[in-house]
Amino acid sequence: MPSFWSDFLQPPLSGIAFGVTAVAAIFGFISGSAFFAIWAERKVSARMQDRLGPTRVGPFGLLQSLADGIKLISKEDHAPAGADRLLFRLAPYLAFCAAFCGYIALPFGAGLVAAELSVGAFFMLAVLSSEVFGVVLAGYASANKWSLFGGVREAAQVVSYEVPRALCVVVPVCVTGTLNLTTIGTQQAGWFWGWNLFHDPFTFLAFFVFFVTATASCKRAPFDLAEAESELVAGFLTEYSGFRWSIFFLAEYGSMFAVSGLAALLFLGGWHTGVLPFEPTAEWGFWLGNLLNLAVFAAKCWALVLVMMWMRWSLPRLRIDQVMTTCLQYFLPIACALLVGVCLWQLLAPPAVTAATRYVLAFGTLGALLLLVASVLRPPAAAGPAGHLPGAWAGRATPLTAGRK
Amino acid sequence: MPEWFATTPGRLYVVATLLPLVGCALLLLFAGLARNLCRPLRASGGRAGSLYWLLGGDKPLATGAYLATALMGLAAVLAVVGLVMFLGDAQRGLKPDELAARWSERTDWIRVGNTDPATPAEWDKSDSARLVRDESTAAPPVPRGGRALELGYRIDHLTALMVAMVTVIGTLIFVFSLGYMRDETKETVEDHEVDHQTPGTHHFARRGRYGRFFAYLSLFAFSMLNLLVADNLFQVFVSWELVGVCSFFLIGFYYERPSASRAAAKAFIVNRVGDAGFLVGILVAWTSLGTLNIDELARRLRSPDRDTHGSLELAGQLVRVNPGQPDEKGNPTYELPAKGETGTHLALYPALWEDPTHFHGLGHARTNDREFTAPARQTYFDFGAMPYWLFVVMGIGIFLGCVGKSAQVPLHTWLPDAMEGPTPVSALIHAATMVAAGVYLVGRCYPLFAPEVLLGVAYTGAVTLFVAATIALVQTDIKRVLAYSTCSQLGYMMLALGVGGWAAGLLHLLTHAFFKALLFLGSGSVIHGCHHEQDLRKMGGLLTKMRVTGFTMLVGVLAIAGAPFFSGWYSKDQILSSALGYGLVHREHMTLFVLPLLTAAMTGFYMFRLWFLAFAGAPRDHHVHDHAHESPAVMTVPLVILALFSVGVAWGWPLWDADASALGHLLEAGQPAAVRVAFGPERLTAHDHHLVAGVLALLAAALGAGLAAAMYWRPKLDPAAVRARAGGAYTFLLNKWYFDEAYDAALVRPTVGLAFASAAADKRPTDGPAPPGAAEPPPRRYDLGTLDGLITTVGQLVGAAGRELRLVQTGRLRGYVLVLALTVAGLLGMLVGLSG
Amino acid sequence: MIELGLPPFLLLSAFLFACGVSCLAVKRNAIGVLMGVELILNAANLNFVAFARYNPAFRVEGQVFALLVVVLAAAEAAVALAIILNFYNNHATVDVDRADDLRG
Amino acid sequence: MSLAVALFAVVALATGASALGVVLSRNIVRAAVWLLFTLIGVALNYLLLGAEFVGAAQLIVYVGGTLVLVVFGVMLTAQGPLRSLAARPAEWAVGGVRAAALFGLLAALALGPHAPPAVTPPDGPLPGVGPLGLAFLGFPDASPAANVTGVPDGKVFPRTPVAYLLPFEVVSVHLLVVLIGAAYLARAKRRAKA
Repeated sequence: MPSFWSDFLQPPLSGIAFGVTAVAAIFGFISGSAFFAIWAERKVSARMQDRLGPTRVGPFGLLQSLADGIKLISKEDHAPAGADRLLFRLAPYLAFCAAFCGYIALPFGAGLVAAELSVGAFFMLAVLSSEVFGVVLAGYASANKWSLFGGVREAAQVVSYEVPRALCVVVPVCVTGTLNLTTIGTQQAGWFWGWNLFHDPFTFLAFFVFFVTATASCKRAPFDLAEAESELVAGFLTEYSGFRWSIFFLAEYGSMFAVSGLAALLFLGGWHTGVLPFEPTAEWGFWLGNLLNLAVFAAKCWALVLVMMWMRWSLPRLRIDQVMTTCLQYFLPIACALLVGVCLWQLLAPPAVTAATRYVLAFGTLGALLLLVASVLRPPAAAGPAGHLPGAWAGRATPLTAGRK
Repeated sequence: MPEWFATTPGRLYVVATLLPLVGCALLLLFAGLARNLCRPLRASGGRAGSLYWLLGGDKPLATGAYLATALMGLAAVLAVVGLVMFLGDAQRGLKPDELAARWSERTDWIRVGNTDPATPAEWDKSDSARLVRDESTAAPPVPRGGRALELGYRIDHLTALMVAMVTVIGTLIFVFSLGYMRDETKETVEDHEVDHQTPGTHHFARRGRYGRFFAYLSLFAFSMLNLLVADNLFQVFVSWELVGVCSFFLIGFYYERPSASRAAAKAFIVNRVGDAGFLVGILVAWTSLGTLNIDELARRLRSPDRDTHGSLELAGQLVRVNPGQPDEKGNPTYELPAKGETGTHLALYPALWEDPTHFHGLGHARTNDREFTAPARQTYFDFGAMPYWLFVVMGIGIFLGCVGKSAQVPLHTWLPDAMEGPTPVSALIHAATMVAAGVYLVGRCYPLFAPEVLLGVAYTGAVTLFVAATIALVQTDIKRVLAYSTCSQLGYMMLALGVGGWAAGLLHLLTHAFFKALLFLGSGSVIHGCHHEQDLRKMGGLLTKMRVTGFTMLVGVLAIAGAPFFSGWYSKDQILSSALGYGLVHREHMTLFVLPLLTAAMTGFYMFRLWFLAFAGAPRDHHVHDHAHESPAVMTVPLVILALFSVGVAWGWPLWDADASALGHLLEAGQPAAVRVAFGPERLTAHDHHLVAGVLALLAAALGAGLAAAMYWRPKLDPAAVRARAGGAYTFLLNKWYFDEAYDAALVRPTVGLAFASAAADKRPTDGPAPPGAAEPPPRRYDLGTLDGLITTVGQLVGAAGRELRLVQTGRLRGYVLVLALTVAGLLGMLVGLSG
Repeated sequence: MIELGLPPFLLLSAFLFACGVSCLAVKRNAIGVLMGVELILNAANLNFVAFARYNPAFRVEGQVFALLVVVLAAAEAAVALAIILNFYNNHATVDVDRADDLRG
Repeated sequence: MSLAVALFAVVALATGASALGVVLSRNIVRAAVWLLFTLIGVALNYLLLGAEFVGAAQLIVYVGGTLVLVVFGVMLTAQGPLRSLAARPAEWAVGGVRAAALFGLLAALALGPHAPPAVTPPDGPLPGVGPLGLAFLGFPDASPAANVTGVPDGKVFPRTPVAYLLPFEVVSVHLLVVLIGAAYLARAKRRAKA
């Protein structure tokens, strides 16, 4: 892409133009994703709770986010009386900046990256972890006990979860031998059993650990202790409303997509479909190939984000001590073990074993997925005789008074 | 692995050396450490508890002892294999460099100084040249700079034979101990000796110490082997001290007995006296010669062997010079002594130097194709000289160590007391290891001894052999007789070494090892059979009950007395002929022949006295005699094997020529050049008068043996009457020439007295009573004026300084930062100022 | 990358250093002092990296040093905060001027 | 003025200003925020210098770790009146003068005749994580840029390989010990109080 601009402009200006383009594209991606993700979240939660969710604004309520946005922007922007006004205003932008900067090193396709850093994965971890600052400052500046609690909890949680998350990133890095995200993505071109996920049992497990810890560092449920509304009103968000509140949300969704993208890159073959045994840009040219790449990559991000939503509406929130225990007593040793394991695997495993493991893992996962899809698609009537279970799963409405005679 | 050994078979010896250490470590680890760690499991019962029982439970571990014995046996096998291979190599006529490449290695421990190999090493200018061999190719040595403490081994004839001897005898002693120490496998052992010695103790009992015994024994064997294979004095010293500490452990094995612990401490302390001298010798060598490697020390002190082509009469000699005035540059200059003079300094030579232009010997030298003129001056200029008195001090120091270890007069007093240890330990100490170490070291460091020192060695040996033999005449404890005989025989060896009979002395070391081990193990068997009765006066007539022990001991007695065709005959004959040769050349030292001749008679007497008292005649104590029984096979088989060795180990052809001993020839092949050069005339005379010495010795021994027979076997002479006639002399000998009493009076009493006097001075009454209300009386004026006052003043000064200085510590962080910043600013300002 | 030369970075580092020292001097809050220390360490680190950039002999060494300093700074901060918390628990303040129990 | 110089100017100005903010702000939390900006600015400087790995490490360790710790400390110890422990004006004066003097000296050193020799750096970024890791293991920097000995006075620096593994391990163990010690220190007193 820089070369694209240099066709038109002289060196300093082309660089500036590239920067502007990249910023615009990333911003567009974040806000667009957040726009639809908010809608999707409401829809998903509604369906899981046997509701319909937004339906009124636009087809399927698709424009609901737009309406929310307009409402939020038009709200009065106010800060509490005892607040540290400067920090109170600064906090949401800090959080958003961190989420935003994570995208700088995130390639959406082969060469489709704002800045190709040799330490891309490391950089993303570093930048995303500084999102916590916005939250802590928000909690502090709100001059509100609940906010402060939320902020401090968030800080403790994120600082702790950063460690297993980083260790899980190192696991595929051990396999690929580079921190350059573009290289990592390109390495996984080809069939899906070449993805890092299926490289060996350790990367396979590392993916799940990474995903959970990443969810936790995005303060998503069931790890959303920072805004636990049943305990802390709304945590660090208590005093926020209107535009600044929406910025926080933008940051949250931004980081969700960022970690999903990172997971997709590190484990799930990046922008590769897994069924085309070549690099699309090499075969179809930069633009067409990258269009496909972008679509595939976005789809993978979306899939992971949807799983996050699924988790959020399925699982109850943990207590803060449980959150910390999960991290420090379980994830941290597991991640260490995975790291050691993958090193030993790289050093010691004979080629036949690695190949066999790879195929077994890949096709096993594929089979499991197919089974899952099949079981979802099976007509619900087959699940059991109707009328025995209350609610939607029974297939038809049962009057709650039926048992009362 | 085979290549690893094939290129350098000397590594066999490393393995053989380490095997006993492995045995010791295994014993410590499993019998001690692992079991102690598992001990808490014992109470728990169940599966975990069985781990403890698996390791042997509460019983002393016997398996480890078998393991240690097996490892020792393996070491013996390796040593014999190594010996055969080495002799094969030596027979093939390899050049010294090739032989060294295959049979010695070195590696750095610490290296200091300029270690750049590119710089040629001129060691007297703070660097030392040294040899490193390339590991893989066995290439010729490359000099390296710097001074180094090294680890290394070096196998020559002497070492190979000694290692084989030590491991073989060691193995036999291990096997013997398996039977002798059987009591120690019990969970509780009652030690009646403790009850005897400590009033108020009844039925003292302790855990058996089987494993501990074998751990010590293995460590002992390792130390001794390491001492033998070491190629430098540092390693020798380390093993030396290890041997010392092992002897301490083993002599004090029954440490609950006060006598045993006292004997152990005595052995240790007396040896320290000698070791202090040894350390002085080592330090002198290190500071003035720049290396501790024995070969290199020899090369630096003596003109190199290689030069024999140029000037035969100078090779291997000490070359003494007179340092002259400094030249115009301030360097010391040297001049050769005039003909017939000796000079005051010893010229030092470069370590092995392949460049022939660097060194060409002294004065004029002629080879086949060229003539060299007086380059020796240059040699001194380059490599310096060492004051001759320092060289003598070094020799005396090293020999002092040997005096202590080999129990020579006046440091011999520990050896008889060392009999407090279990008998196999006595055998080990007396035959194979500890006392052999001293003689071995004298043989090994032979080129480091000045002629004056060698004369001292000879006289020390002569005095020792005589004194010890006289004491042995009257002892009644079976082990003490043997102990003094050991002393005496060691004196023979020292004497031989001192008078230039290098091969003779070391041959006697080897043969003596076998028959003395035999005698000690035999006495152990006797003691074992007689329920720990050691008094000869209570024995008698044991031959009927203990036939194997009796006859094998007879072989030992014959061998030590010097009966023809027994091994002892060959070596003693050679020693006496060496002494005679020396005495004939230097008439003023004829004593050196007379004393051993007298002692040969005494040897015959006291050894046969021992045997007759124990085995012949009628039983004197029926209580003992009734209990006596032959020992089990595990004890008698080693006796038989040792007896075979004692007879035939020194045989050669023709059998009746004592000079023809095969073992002796092997040793002579490994003889240092210094012997040949320094004792040329003496050796020749000895050879000529060989027969005279042999006949005289034989007659003397026969006389002694006959006297013993007359007194104790066929009683023609009443021992009591003889005793009464001797009177004062008998008491004198019974009290061992009052050596212990003399030491007591000269050293122990004054020290203790001084201590008491000091204590008394310190505990003088106070100046006055405590003032009312105060807990303590006021300090004495005397104290305040002397040491107490000085110390108090120092303390008060420091306190006062602290009181003043503590004001600086304000606790104000910013104050500190201020000072810090000012300092930094000052430093930066200096930089700016300097640069600007 | 950019061809600025060494002096601008050295100047920036000197400025950070001066700020750090003045922070040490004027802050009474122990945590403020800690921040001053962090500033000083960063100034040093900036120098290291700048030298790594502008002197080929230190391309690796400068970065290695910087990394070690970063890690040690983290350790130092952890310990310092623990001490500060302890101090706070005992004295109910973080005023360094009150931390003079050991004054002479 | 090239883009790079402009970038440096912006970043350096922001860094310097934030550092000044750390010194001048009375509120300790604000000081922490300024420190955050300073640290990020320094990290950006590293990126500008081509040391990407060090920059990222600075971000993750300082910004993600140390600073959060600092803020933690602030929150755990801050109380209303103590939030701004003001120094006396005299102290401000002394500190300011001292800092100015130090800055002057350092600047004089950096720019003066004793300044380090100016060397034209080779192109391309500094050795990244791979060469750094190899350097830790004692392999020298193998890139062609490392062979440039462009010191003007002709002095060639010895390129002996030095392994940094030991320091690295020492630092790792140090860090571990320190963290355990810090945890112990921080919790021991609470127990004693309770």
